[in-house]
Amino acid sequence: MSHGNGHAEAGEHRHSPAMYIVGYVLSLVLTAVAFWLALTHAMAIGPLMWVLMILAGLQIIVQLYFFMHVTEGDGPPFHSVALVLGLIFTFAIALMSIWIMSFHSMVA
Amino acid sequence: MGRGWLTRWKGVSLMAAAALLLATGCGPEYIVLNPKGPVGREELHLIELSTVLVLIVIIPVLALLAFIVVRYRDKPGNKARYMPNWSESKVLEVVWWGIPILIIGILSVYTAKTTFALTRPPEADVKPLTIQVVSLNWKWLFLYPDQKVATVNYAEIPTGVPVQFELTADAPMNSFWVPQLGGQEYTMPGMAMRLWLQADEPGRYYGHGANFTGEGFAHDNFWVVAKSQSDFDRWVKQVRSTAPALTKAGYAKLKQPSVIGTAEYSSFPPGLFDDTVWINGGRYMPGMMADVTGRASAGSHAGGSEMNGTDMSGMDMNGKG
Amino acid sequence: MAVAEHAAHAPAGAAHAHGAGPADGRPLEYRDPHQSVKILGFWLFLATDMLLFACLFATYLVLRTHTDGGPTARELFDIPGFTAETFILLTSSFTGGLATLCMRNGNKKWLMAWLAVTMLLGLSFVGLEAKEFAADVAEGANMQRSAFLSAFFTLVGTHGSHVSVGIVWMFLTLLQVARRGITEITARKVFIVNLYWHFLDVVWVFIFTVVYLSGVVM
Amino acid sequence: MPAGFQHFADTYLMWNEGPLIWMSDALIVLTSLGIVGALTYFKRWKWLWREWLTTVDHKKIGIMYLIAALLMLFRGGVDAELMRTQLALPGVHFLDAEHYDQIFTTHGTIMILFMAMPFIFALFNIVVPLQIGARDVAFPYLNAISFWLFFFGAMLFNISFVFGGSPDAGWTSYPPLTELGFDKGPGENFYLLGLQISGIGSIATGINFLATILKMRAPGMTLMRMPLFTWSVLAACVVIIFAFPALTIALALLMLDRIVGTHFFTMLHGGNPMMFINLFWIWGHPEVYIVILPAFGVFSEVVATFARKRIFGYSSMVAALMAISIISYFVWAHHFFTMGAGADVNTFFAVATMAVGIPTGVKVFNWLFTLFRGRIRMQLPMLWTLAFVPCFAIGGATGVMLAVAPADYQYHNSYFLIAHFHQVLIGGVVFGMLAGMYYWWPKMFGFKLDERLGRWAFWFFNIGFYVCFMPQYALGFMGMQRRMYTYPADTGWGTLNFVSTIGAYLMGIGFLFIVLQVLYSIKYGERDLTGDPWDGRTLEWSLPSPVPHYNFAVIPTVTDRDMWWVLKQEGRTEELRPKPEEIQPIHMPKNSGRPFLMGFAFFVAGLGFVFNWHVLAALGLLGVVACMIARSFEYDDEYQIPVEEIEYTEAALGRL
Ligand code: HEA
Ligand code: HEA
Ligand code: CUA
Ligand SMILES: [Cu+2]
Repeated sequence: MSHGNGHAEAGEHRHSPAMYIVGYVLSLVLTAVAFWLALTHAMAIGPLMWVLMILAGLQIIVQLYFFMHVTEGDGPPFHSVALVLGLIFTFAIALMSIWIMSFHSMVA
Repeated sequence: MGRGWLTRWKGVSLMAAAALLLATGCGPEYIVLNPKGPVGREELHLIELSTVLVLIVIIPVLALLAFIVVRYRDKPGNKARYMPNWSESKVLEVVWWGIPILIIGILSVYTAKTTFALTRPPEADVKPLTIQVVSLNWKWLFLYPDQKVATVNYAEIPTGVPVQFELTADAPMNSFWVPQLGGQEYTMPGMAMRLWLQADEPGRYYGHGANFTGEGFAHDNFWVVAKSQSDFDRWVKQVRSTAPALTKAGYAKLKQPSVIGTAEYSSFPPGLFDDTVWINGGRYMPGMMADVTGRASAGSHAGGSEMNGTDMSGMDMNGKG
Repeated sequence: MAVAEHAAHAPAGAAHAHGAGPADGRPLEYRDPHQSVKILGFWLFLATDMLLFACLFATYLVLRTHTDGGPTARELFDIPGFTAETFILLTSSFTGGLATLCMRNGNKKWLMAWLAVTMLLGLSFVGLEAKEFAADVAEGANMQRSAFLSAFFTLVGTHGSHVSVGIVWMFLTLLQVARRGITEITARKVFIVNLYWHFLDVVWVFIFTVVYLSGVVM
Repeated sequence: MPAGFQHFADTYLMWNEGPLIWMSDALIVLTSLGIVGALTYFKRWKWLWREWLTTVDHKKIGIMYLIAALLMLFRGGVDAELMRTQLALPGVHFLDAEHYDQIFTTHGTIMILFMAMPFIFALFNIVVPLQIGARDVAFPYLNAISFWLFFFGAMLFNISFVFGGSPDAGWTSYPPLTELGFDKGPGENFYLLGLQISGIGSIATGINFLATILKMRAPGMTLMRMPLFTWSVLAACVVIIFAFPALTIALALLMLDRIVGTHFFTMLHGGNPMMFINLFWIWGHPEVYIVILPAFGVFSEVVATFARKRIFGYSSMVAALMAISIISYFVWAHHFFTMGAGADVNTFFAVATMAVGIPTGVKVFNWLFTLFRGRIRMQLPMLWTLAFVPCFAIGGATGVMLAVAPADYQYHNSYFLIAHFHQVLIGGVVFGMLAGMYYWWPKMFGFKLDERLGRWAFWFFNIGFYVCFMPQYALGFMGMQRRMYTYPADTGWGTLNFVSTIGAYLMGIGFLFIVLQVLYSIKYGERDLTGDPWDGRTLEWSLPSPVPHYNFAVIPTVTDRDMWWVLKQEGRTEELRPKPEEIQPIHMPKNSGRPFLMGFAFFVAGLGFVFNWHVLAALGLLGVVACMIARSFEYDDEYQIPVEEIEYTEAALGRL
């Protein structure tokens, strides 16, 4: 069997075009909402930052699930564990660096 | 070998005992262990407490190891029990997860308490003295904003008065350390940090830059001289009347890398400290200038701060802590 | 589990008979353990790359306000520009995904087409970014101007160079697909280069959130 | 002399720097000539290329790491002896400030990055595939690249001493001292690029071994049946892949400052030097656990083997490893408690730091109880392990004392700190790596290292250690700062420094005994004919020593933890012998010269950046890219070992 055209058996497609389209639309919508919120100054700056970060977080999930097939793979989902740890450390680095480098003290 | 091991453990415990001795009794050259002020004393208490707490675990560990090694040696005729498959015990596991947790817990509480306590002046009802410290390559410039005098490589302070050292650098980062008065704090370009120290007895206390700054680093020491309030006042008067003034040009020259002796000045350019902090990046530190200055040239910079608009309330720059 | 993995180094026959049976339901790129372990390896690489960006983000966040009297974020950022970049990259992530889909359907022609589209979108993204950078520099906002600009150019530029690498890499993959068709090896390569691409899309989402959007609202 | 040459010699060969440099120059030239001569004389060039420089065999790569680590231990050790000589008495002028600064910088950097790292990688490579029943690592080609990146990174760093000048701002390299304004010389560039190149290699190693352990285990070897050394490698790799990117960034940004003129960490134009310190320790703290975790793994293997007992509390050990590797990520600010980031920051990081003591303590107790009710054989690996326990316990305890933030205001940057970290680095990492080296040496080379000479080395090194470093705690309490090239007599530090120096010499003698021991044993060491010289417990001891290059003729099916021990107990060792009917052709990765060339290309690029020779830098980078593209088009990278050859090899080893 030549490799070029084989493996088109029906059963193995857990991802139909529909998945990709849904993912794309979701990512567009999330982005549009973020832009709209930010550029119209719809909220106060504090809550706005939170909302923007949550929207970005949702984008991660969209990319991972719809495009990157995180749920696939053979064997236990070691890669997901690595990603989760990586995300925790990412936020730890960013937030704690800000905390440390702001040099403010809790006591008067 | 059997005997070798025994003597070896003896050796180790002897050394541990010696270390302990050093850490408790000890001559005047152990300056960290002979503090002359409340801050150093408080830190010494913590040093002692933590030593005792860790020894509570470490000594049994060493003893247990010695015991096991002697008893379970693989030598002919050893009658000690041998259980090659014994490898689990819930009770023991609980013990050695539990005890360290307990000890670390206790230590954490004291650590937290002291960490916060040291950000406050050691004495609340005495009016503190402020000294501004600029670390240069490789010398220490002390500015007395209220007395208007300045010194190089030594600082005089009155006993029994909390001293607020405001620290910055106009050179690579250094660290301001007077072991007998208390722990150190970095002097950083563009930052104004605060360190509270206080001397209870008159004396001449060794101080040294503790963070590497290049070639002249080994000669980067200074002295803090504590004397009674009246002697201190007399010293100030004397410096004011006899010493030359520190000019802008003089400062620029001082800033050049060099190793020099001591010097004193009857005055210094007003706002020298704040300008130094400001130029080296202080303007990016929310709250910093508001806290440290208020005295000198803060006003003139206020408009330029990039931090306008962000919340600065409560962002107090506290040295220690 | 370990049994299956072990096939990686089991004696030839099993591991190297390509397509361990069409009915096993696993996508092509996972069938040969030699290839699927590379996918895991690549995920791990992405985790470290994520931390790389984390450090750049942390640096940017700390230095964001350190403008030294030079241009600030709000003055500098060009809203239509980065909006366009964002939508181009999002779309390219989608088309990259379609390439994977076609690969799994065994459709070599469309696989190649979608890869090409993705590359072109990537190119236009890089082009826009280069234009943006050039415009900034022309206004005197270069990376030597202030700490803020150093951090900005480094963060965004690192992403941009990742994208550029991705384009070259995708091109190499495309050539191999053209020459060899969809095999376990090329399938794995296509899958991985797309993982990379989607990952860069995620990073960009954070760049436009943390750098651009926050920059213009603050 | 022509002016051009004069200039070259002054700038790059540093001729006016004095005898130290001349001696090193001469030594290097002589050694290189010697090596080239020997290779030519014995006609070994081809052998060197075919068997070593192009190898992708994890066992050979491991051996190369080991040799590099021992050489670097020597280089770093000589640095240490020089420093101790300088500090023996007050006011000595054996070294001037400039040279002393260079020496402690190279000492620290080399010991951590070019000694400890390759040492752990040596053991990763030699042991992990054998312990999990695999034929090689997941990515053998990448493994070779990692090695050559490490090698050429280390080369780049090391040539600085004789070519252009060494870095001299400490292994921590804090700006703004390391910014152009204060440090013109190429030394700092050597530091940045040498570390950067080898650091990329380390990240690749981390990924490689993580994938290997997760995916290449023999059938039946579940995670909870893995030997603890493999677990410790897993834990270390987790830390590597998440921590090293921070080093990459810290170095890259500082390099941009120096080469491109950006302002990340400068004093002016809004730079923030503290951010470098922050980034450096985001890597730097986890780094010390990266090097200690594999040592913990070694101790776990050694303790069980030499006490002839199952490891105590296996699941607890695993949990502790993972806990250490995760917590180690949240403690970095304890290296700058005195920066004044705030009482809240200090308290958080102090408590997190102390918390690491809890899982570490659990490990200590589990080792002790593995020995308890065992039968302890005092052979070299066990000796080093037993010496480790008190040394590390005390060093760890002083670590906990350092973690008490307000107390640290008094210890920071003093010799108390120096004593702490040597006690954990030497008592933990060096003892651990030596124990591992003695333990697996027969597996690598087929003979044991001489026991008697080993004991001399052991006692000299150990006694020397305490004599050298215990006084340094006291010196810390006397207020002696680190990184001082000399001190005045009136400080009263003279006596203890003198004692410390004697200790350092004793350690030097100990090291010489190790060298002697290796040389002696090559000729006279006891040959290992069984493949199981220590009566071991794990899979690697079921193989002959040295191991055939395909490792397992037939991949074993694992049924137990400590499977080899269990089989021996039940008299079923035959089960792990290959049976003729089970032998099938084996696929192995082909050798490749490209990893070596790629490392070399990196070296060239690095050199170009160090001296701002842009053409050279571009050429080097081009070489790197060319190697990568060539690899992308490489499909035929495996070959097959036919059944007959395997049968022949196994029969020759008496296993068929
Ligand atoms: C292998 C290397 C290694 C290891 C394992 C450690 C382990 C630890 N280190 Fe160390 N450390 C370094 C290498 C290492 N360190 C280096 C190189 C530096 C200086 C870098 C520089 O500035 O150049 C440093 C600096 C350093 C500092 C900074 C000090 C300063 O700059 O002022 C601190 C502060 O908290 C610290 C703490 C600790 C702690 C709490 C541990 C803990 O992990 C120790 C845990 C172990 C034990 C506690 C012993 C075993 C436990 C028991 C027997 C039972 C339970 C015990 C108790 C409950 C107390 N270390
Ligand atoms: C794994 C890491 C490691 C190891 C193994 C060592 C090993 C040793 N270290 Fe090191 N050290 C560091 C890591 C390490 N160090 C780090 C990170 C720093 C901080 C650097 C900085 O500040 O930036 C440091 C700093 C440091 C200092 C402080 C310098 C200063 O601040 O001014 C000192 C001083 O005594 C010292 C001494 C020693 C000694 C005596 C040894 C001995 O164990 C060495 C034993 C000797 C050998 C193994 C080789 C033997 C040599 C020969 C056989 C040749 C024979 C020659 C003679 C006897 C003259 N080290
Ligand atoms: Cu430093 Cu505010
Ligand atoms: Cu640390």
